[in-house]
Amino acid sequence: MGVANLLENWSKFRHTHPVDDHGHEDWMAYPTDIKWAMAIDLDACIGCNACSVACYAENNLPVVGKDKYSHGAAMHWMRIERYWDENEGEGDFSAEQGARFLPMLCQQCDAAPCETVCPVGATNHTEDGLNSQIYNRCIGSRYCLVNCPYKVRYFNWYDYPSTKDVWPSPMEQQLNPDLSVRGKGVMEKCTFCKQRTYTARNDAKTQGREVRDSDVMTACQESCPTGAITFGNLFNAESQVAMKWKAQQVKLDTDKQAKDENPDNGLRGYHVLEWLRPYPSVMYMERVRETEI
Amino acid sequence: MTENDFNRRDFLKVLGWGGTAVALSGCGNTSIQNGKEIITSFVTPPDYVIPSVANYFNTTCAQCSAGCDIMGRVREGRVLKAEGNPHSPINYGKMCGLGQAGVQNHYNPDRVTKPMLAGKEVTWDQALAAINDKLGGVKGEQVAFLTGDISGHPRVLLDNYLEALGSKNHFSYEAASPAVLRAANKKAYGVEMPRYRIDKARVVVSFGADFLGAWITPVHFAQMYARFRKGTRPEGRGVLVQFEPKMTLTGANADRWVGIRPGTEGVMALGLINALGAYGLHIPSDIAAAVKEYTPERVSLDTGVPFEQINKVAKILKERSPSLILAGDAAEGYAHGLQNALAIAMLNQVLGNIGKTVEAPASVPFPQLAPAVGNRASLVAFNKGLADGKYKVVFTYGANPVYSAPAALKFQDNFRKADFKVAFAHYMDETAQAADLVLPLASAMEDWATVVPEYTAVPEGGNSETYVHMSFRQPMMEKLYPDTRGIGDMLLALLKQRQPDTYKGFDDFYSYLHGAILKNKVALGSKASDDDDVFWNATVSKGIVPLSGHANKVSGKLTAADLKLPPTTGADIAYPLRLIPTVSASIRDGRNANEPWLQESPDPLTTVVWDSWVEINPKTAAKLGIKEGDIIEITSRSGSIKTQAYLFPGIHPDAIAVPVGYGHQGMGRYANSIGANVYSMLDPVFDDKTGDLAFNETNVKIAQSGERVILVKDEGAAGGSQAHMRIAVQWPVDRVDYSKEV
Amino acid sequence: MTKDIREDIAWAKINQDVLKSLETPRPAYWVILAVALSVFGVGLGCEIYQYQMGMGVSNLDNPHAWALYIGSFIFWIGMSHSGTLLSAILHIMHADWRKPIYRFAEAMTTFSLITAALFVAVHLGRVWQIYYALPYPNERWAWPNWQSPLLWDAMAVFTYLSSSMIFLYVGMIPDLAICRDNMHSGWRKKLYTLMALGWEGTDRQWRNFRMTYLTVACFLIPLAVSVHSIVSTDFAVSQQPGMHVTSFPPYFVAGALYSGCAAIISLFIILRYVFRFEEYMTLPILRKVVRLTFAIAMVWTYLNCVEFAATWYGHDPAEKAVLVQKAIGPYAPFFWTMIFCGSVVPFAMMVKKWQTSIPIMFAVSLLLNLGMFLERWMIISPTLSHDYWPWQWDHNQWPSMIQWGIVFGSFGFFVTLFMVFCKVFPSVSMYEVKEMVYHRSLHSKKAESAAPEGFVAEELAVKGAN
Amino acid sequence: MRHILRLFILLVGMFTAVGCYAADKAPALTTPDQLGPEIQQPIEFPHFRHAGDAKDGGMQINCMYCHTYARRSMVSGIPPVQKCIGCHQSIPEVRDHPRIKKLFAYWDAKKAIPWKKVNDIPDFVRFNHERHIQRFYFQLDRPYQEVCGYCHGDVKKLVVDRREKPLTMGWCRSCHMKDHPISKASDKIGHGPNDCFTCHK
Repeated sequence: MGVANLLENWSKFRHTHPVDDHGHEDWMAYPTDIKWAMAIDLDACIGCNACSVACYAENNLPVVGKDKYSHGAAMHWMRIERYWDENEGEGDFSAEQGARFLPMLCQQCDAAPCETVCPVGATNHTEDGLNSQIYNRCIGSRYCLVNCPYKVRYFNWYDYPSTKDVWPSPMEQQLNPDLSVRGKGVMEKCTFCKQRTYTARNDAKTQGREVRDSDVMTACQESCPTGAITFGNLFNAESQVAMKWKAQQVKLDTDKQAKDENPDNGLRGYHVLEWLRPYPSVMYMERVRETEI
Repeated sequence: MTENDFNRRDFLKVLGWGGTAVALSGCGNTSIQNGKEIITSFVTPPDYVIPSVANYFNTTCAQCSAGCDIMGRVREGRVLKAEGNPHSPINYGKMCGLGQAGVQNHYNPDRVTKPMLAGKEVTWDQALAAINDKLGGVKGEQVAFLTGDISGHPRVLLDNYLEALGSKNHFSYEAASPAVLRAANKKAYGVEMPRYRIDKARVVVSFGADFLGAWITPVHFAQMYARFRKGTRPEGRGVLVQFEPKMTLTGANADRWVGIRPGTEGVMALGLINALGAYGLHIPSDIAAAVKEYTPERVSLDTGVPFEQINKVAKILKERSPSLILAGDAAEGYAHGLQNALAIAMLNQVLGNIGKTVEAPASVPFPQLAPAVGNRASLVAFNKGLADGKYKVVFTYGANPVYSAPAALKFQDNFRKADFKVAFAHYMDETAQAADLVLPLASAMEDWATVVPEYTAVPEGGNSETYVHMSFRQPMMEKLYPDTRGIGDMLLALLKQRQPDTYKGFDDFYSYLHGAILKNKVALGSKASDDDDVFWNATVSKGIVPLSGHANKVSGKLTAADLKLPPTTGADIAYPLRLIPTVSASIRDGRNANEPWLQESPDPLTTVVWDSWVEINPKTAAKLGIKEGDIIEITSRSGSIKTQAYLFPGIHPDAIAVPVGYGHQGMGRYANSIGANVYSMLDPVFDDKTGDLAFNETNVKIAQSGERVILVKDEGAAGGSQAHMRIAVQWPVDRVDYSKEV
Repeated sequence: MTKDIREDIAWAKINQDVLKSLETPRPAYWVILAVALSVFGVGLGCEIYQYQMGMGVSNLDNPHAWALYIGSFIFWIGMSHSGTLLSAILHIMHADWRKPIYRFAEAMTTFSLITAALFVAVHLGRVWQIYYALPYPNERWAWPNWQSPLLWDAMAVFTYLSSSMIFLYVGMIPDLAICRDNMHSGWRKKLYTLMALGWEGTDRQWRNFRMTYLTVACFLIPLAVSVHSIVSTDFAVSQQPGMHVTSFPPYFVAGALYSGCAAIISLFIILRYVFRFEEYMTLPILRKVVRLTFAIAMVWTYLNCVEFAATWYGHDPAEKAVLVQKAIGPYAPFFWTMIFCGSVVPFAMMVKKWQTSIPIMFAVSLLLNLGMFLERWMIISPTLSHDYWPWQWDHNQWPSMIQWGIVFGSFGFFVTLFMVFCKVFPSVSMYEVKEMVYHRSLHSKKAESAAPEGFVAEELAVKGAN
Repeated sequence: MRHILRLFILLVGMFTAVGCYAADKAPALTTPDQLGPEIQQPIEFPHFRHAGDAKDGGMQINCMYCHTYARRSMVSGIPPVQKCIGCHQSIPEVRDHPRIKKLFAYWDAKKAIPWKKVNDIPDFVRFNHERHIQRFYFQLDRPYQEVCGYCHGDVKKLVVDRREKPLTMGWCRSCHMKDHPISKASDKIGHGPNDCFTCHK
C-alpha cells in the first residue's frame, strides 16, 4: 500500500482496459475470462417498452411523477427512443416506413468517457468488463453524466425513498433486496443487472464450472417479447452474443465496423457513436425494410 | 390440506430475513449497527426455501385477457417480480410491460381493503347478510351480473350462482374487445377466434389490427412476429403492410404504413381483390363481378391511397404466398364494421390462406370452463335493462362501466335506478363509488383461480387439431390485507347462502378447486392410480394443464352476397374530423391506469407520459395553426374534452386520435384527473349487425382553447430527428445478407 | 493631472490618510456592507434549502447537469488572476504605478478564490461526502481518481489560494508594523502586534523581507497561469462538442485576467470614494489600468474568434451544431450579450476622455464583468442542452430562483469579506507608496535640472507605464 | 525573521515526515479488533456450550449444523425453532433450565424467536457467506472454527454472541489483498476480488 499503492491506483483505470497504447486485438487484458456484452437487433425491436418496465421492476427505479419528469428527472435506465425517417430538405418527418425504435441503455464502454473523469473513482471498470457505479462512493459531481456521449446516466436530483408516492406502503415490499435503493445526490445507471450476473458467477463457482450462456439473463432481455436483446459472455465462443458479434464481424475496439468498411458485405452490426471511440459493449443490428412495397 | 401445502402456506407468512433487508438508501447510514435489526426465523422450515435465494411459482397473468403464463419471483415471503413462464405456448417465457406492472397492481396503496356498505366499513358477515336480505325480496330475473372476460372455475361458480338465483342476466363487458371480429370470423371461417399463423405467412396485410400492441394476445403475436421477421427462416423475411388511419405500434413496425381514410378499409379490401384479379389470381366469377366496380382509381379516390400503392400491395400478395390478412379494431369500429371485416376476410379466402395461415382452434372439452368473452353490445343491453328498471340487484366484477360507458348512454343515471348495487372491486373506482356495497378483491397474486384463454396457442410439437390448455393462478404470498377475498371465495360464500348443503363441503375456493381438479384428473391427463397429492402438486407447479379439446374446421364460407358495403360518405361539414380512440399497449381500456410504471413508461409513438394527448397530422395542424402543447378542445355531438396537442406524422389528415383509459375520477393517486376521458364523448352509434358500440364513428371538431403547456414527453428537443448522427440506422432488405447471420 | 501621484506628500500624511481608512470611512461603506451581507444571507438560505431537498431544486436536470454553479466557480477563479498580475507580475517588471493599488487587488485574489472554493461544495450532490475527494491515507485504502480534471482543479485552486494568502500577508508585514505603532490599545493593537511578527524595520529585516517577497512573487506567477489552464481542462479534456476545444487554456487565462482587471477597476473606484483615497488612487493610475484592460480585452476577443473559426472550419457536425445553437438557439440573447459586453464595450476604453471618467469606467467595468460571467455560462449550457445525443436535447431548462439566489449570494459573500478586510487592514500599501513618492521626487529633481517641465512629466508618465 | 524561517522549515519538515509515514504505514490504519456492544437476546443462547471445546464443557457442534444456510446462500440464517427442539426434546436433564423453558414456550406457541442481529453490515454491502465457506472450508479444508472465525471471531468462547471484528471496508480489504492458494489442487496463488462492484450493491 502506501505511496506505491497510490501510484498504482493512479494508473488503475486503464489497467482493466482492452485498448492499451498498441491497441491490440486480444481482449485478454481482462483478469477474468468474462466480458459481458449485448447485441440488440433493431429489426426485431417493436418498441413496446416491456424492457423498460422490467428494468423498473428489477432495479428499484423510482417513479418520479409528471412534474419531475418534465424537469428531466426520469430515471429509466433503459429507454426506448423513437426516430422518424426524415424528408431531406423539407425538415419534416415521414411515417411511410413506420418509426425507428432504439432501446438505449448504458453501453458499458470499454474506453468509457465517464470513468476517467470521476474525481473519486466511483465509476470504474470491473474485471468482467462492466462499467461499475459505486453508489456509496459517489459524491455527485455529475462529471460522468456531462461527459457521457449517450446521456444514459441518471442522477438522483431528489431523495426518492423519502418522497411521497414514490414507494408508498405497501409498494416498498416490491423492492429488490439484491441492490440498494439510491438516495439523493447519487449518480446511477444500467449495470447489466449486476445482481444477476453476480449470482450466476457465484453459482458457477460453487459448482466448479465456467459460467454458461443459459445461466444469466438481464431483466430487459428476459422480458423482450421478440427476443431482440441478447446478453452474455463475449469470451465464451459458444454464447449467443459472441456468435452474433462474430457473424456481424463487429469488433469491440474499433471505430469503424465491417459494415461501413464495405457497404456491400450485407452486414448490419454497429456501435452507436463509435467514431468517438468509447468502444461500447452493446452491438446494434440495423433495422431492415422491404424495398418492393 | 396436505402437509406439503401446509408448509407452503406457512412459508408465505414468513417475512424479513436477516441480511436480506432492502437497503433503503445506497448512501444512507454507513456505520455498522448492532442489535438494531430483528431476524425472524422459521418455526418449521420448508425444505425448498433458502433465505436470499428466490423461489419461482407459476401462475397466470391477470393484467389483460390474453392469459399469459408467468412465474412470480418470491423471496422472504414477498413477490418481487413477474417473469414469463418458458413452457407457455402463449408467451414463451416473455412478458409485456403491462404484465410486469402486475406487481404494482398487487402492492397498490389504493386498494380496497375492507367491505364497505353505503360508504361505511362493515364486516364480511354484515356484507353477506346485506346481500342475502336484498336478494330475498327480488325475483331471479331482477338480478344481473356484469363482468369482464371470465373463464375457468370462477366462471363455473358464477354460472351456478346465477342458476341458483334463477337469473340469466350475465353480461360480459369489455370496453376494448374484438367483438365484431368474432362475428365476422364466425361467418367467414366458421370459428370465432381462429389461430393466426403470422409466423407461417410471408406477407401480412393488417387492416388496423394492432397485434403487437393491444390486440387479443399481443405477447404471443410478438413472438410470432419475431419469427416472421427472421430473415434466416426458409421463407425469408416476412413483409408487413398496415392499412390504418392512425399509426399503431404495429403500424410503426410495418414495412409500409398506409394512412387510409377512416372507414374505407372494406373498400380497400375489395379493391385489392379486384387488383389481384388483374394480376391473374383466380377469383370466383361471382366475387369478381361483385368487386368489379372497385377499380384502383375509384378505390384510391375513396380511400385516399395512391393506386400505385394499391397495385404494389396486390402484386406482393400475388407473388408471395402464403399471406395473412388481419382485420382489427380500426377497421371494425363503424356502423358497417362487420361488412368491412367480411370484405377483409374475403381477401384471405381468395388468397387461399384459410387452413394455411388461418387455422382452426380446438374448443375446450369442458364448455363450462370456456371463457365468457366480453363485448360492448352487452353493456348496451345491460344499460337498457337498467333503464327499464328491470334489475333490482346488480353485481359488477372486473368492469368499470360507469367510467367507460359513453355519456350518451346515460349509464350513470340508469345504474342508480337499481336499488342494490354490489361491486367486487380492487380499487375504489367510479363504479365502486356508485355502488351500495363494495367487496374488496384479493389481487391475482393472492388468489386461486383457473384461466382458459380465448385465443388458443399451440406449443411446438403440440397437436394443433386438439390442443387447448387451462392455466392455474395460485397465491404467491400471504394476503396483504386479510379482509380481501378472491372472486372464487366470494361466489362460494354467496352460493352457500343459496344452496348450503351442496357447498358446505368446501370451506374455501381452494378446497373447491382442489376437489374439482382431482375429480377430473384422468381427463386432465393423469392415471387414476396416481396419488392425488403428487398429481395436484405437479399440476399446480407446472401451472399449465394441456387438455385435448374438440377439433374444429375452418373454411371460406363467404359468398359475393356478403360483400355489400355502404357508399363512402363525404366529409361531415359541422364536425369535419374523425375521432379515433386509441387503446394503448399499457393503459389499455383504463383498468391499469393506477400503476405508476405504466404512467411513467412513455407511449411508444408519442413518448408522452402522465397525461392524455390528441394526435394531429402536421398538415391539419398547420391549417388550423395548432402548435405542439396547445390545449385543444375536442367537441363531438355527444360531448367534449380538452387535452394537449401532439403533432404526429402517423395519422390521416382527416382523423385525430386520443388514447382511452385516462381521465379517471376515482381510481387512485396515480390515475385520478390525469388526462381526459375520451369514452365520455363517443357518439352512440352501433354496428348494424352485432349491435356493438362503434368506436370510430364519432365526428368531431377541434379548436384551440388558448392555453399552451410544455408537453411532458421523453422525446428531446430534436423531436424524432437523429440530427445526422446515424444512431438508428436502416438498411434495405436486399442489402442484407442473411446467410451470414445466426 | 498627468502625474500618477503627488511627489510632495509627506510620509506622515500617507500614514495618516491610510490609517484613517481603518477608522472612519464614508457612510457609503456601511451601506455597501449591509447590502452585501443581506445578499449573502439570501444565498445562504437557498443553499440550505437545496441541501435539504436535493440538487433538483436548482432546476438542473439530465442531461443538463452543470450550469451556473460550475460557471460561477470559473468566474471567481478568473477574478482572482489580475490580483496576481498587478502584485506579482508588475512587481517583477518594476512598474511602480501599481504600488497604491496592488494591495486590494491581492486581497481580491484571495477572497475570490475562497468564494470559488465555496462553489465546489455548493455544486456537489453529496457535499457531506466531500472528503472522499481528498487524497488522504484512509482505512478504506481508497484514493481519489488522479485522472479526473476535477481533482486537478481542487489541487491547483488550493495551492493557489494558500500561496496567494501567504503573498498577501508577507506583503503586509511592514504596514502592519506601522498600524501597530499607531495604535495605543484595543483588540486591533493586539492583532497587529501579533501579525507584525516583531517587525522593526532594521535593514537586515528589510533585506530578508525583499528576498522573501520576490521569491513568493516568482512562485506565484507560473501558478496563476497554470491554475486557469487546469480549470479549463474540466472542459477541454471532456468529450462534449463545444467543450472539447484545444485553445481553451490560453482562452481561459485571458478571460481570467480580463474579468480580473475589470473587477479591479470597479473596486478601485469604490475604494477611492469610500476611503477617500483620491490622493493615492489617482486618475492617471486608473488610465493605466484601463489601458491594460483594453489590451487584454483584445486578446480575449481574438482567442474567441480563434475558437469559433476552429469549430466552423473543423466541420464536425456536432461541434458546429453547438456553435449555431449559441448564436440562434435559446441561449442566443445571453450569447450576444456576452459578445457585446466582452468585445464591443471595451472600445469605450479607447476614448481618452472616458478613460478617466469615473462613472463611465465604473459602468464599463461592470458590463465587462457581466460579459465574462455570461461567457462561463455559455461554455456550459449550450453544449449540455444540445450535445451528441439528439434524443436528450433539452432546450427549455433554466436555472431556478434557488440557483440564481446562490450565485448572487456568492457576490454578497465576496464583497463582505473584501469590505471587512479593507476596514481592518490597510488597503493601500503605505511603505510602497512612500517608496514611490520618494523615487518620483528623485526623478523629477533630476529632470528639473535637465529638461523643461511638461516634457519630463510626459516622459515620467510613460516610464511609469511600463 | 530567522525564527519564522526556522518555524516554517520545521513545520514543512514535520508535515512531510508525517505524511510519508502515514502513507507507507497505511495498513496500520485498519481498525483494530474491538468487541461490539452487549446485546439483549430473547434467549441468552450459550455458544460456548454448543460450539465450545470439550475442555470448556462445549460439545464442538459444527457452526453449520445450526447456521445451515451459510454454505448455500448469501446469509447464514438463524436456525429454525424446530432444530433446537429436535435435540432438546431428547435432553430431559436440562429441560427445566430457564432458557430451555423459554425455548419450549416459543415452540408450543409456534412462534418465531425474534433474535437481534449481531454482525450487521451496511445495507449497500453484499457479503456472501456461501463464497467464503465454499472457498476455505470445502476447497481448502480449513477447520470450520477458523473459517467462521475470520469474521466472527472466537464465538465458541462467548455466551451471547458479540461482534468481535470491526467489519469495516479496510478490514475486509486487509484480507482480500493477501495472497493465498486458490485451491487445494493447484498451487496457484490468488487473492479475493478487489472490484468495488463485487461487494457494493
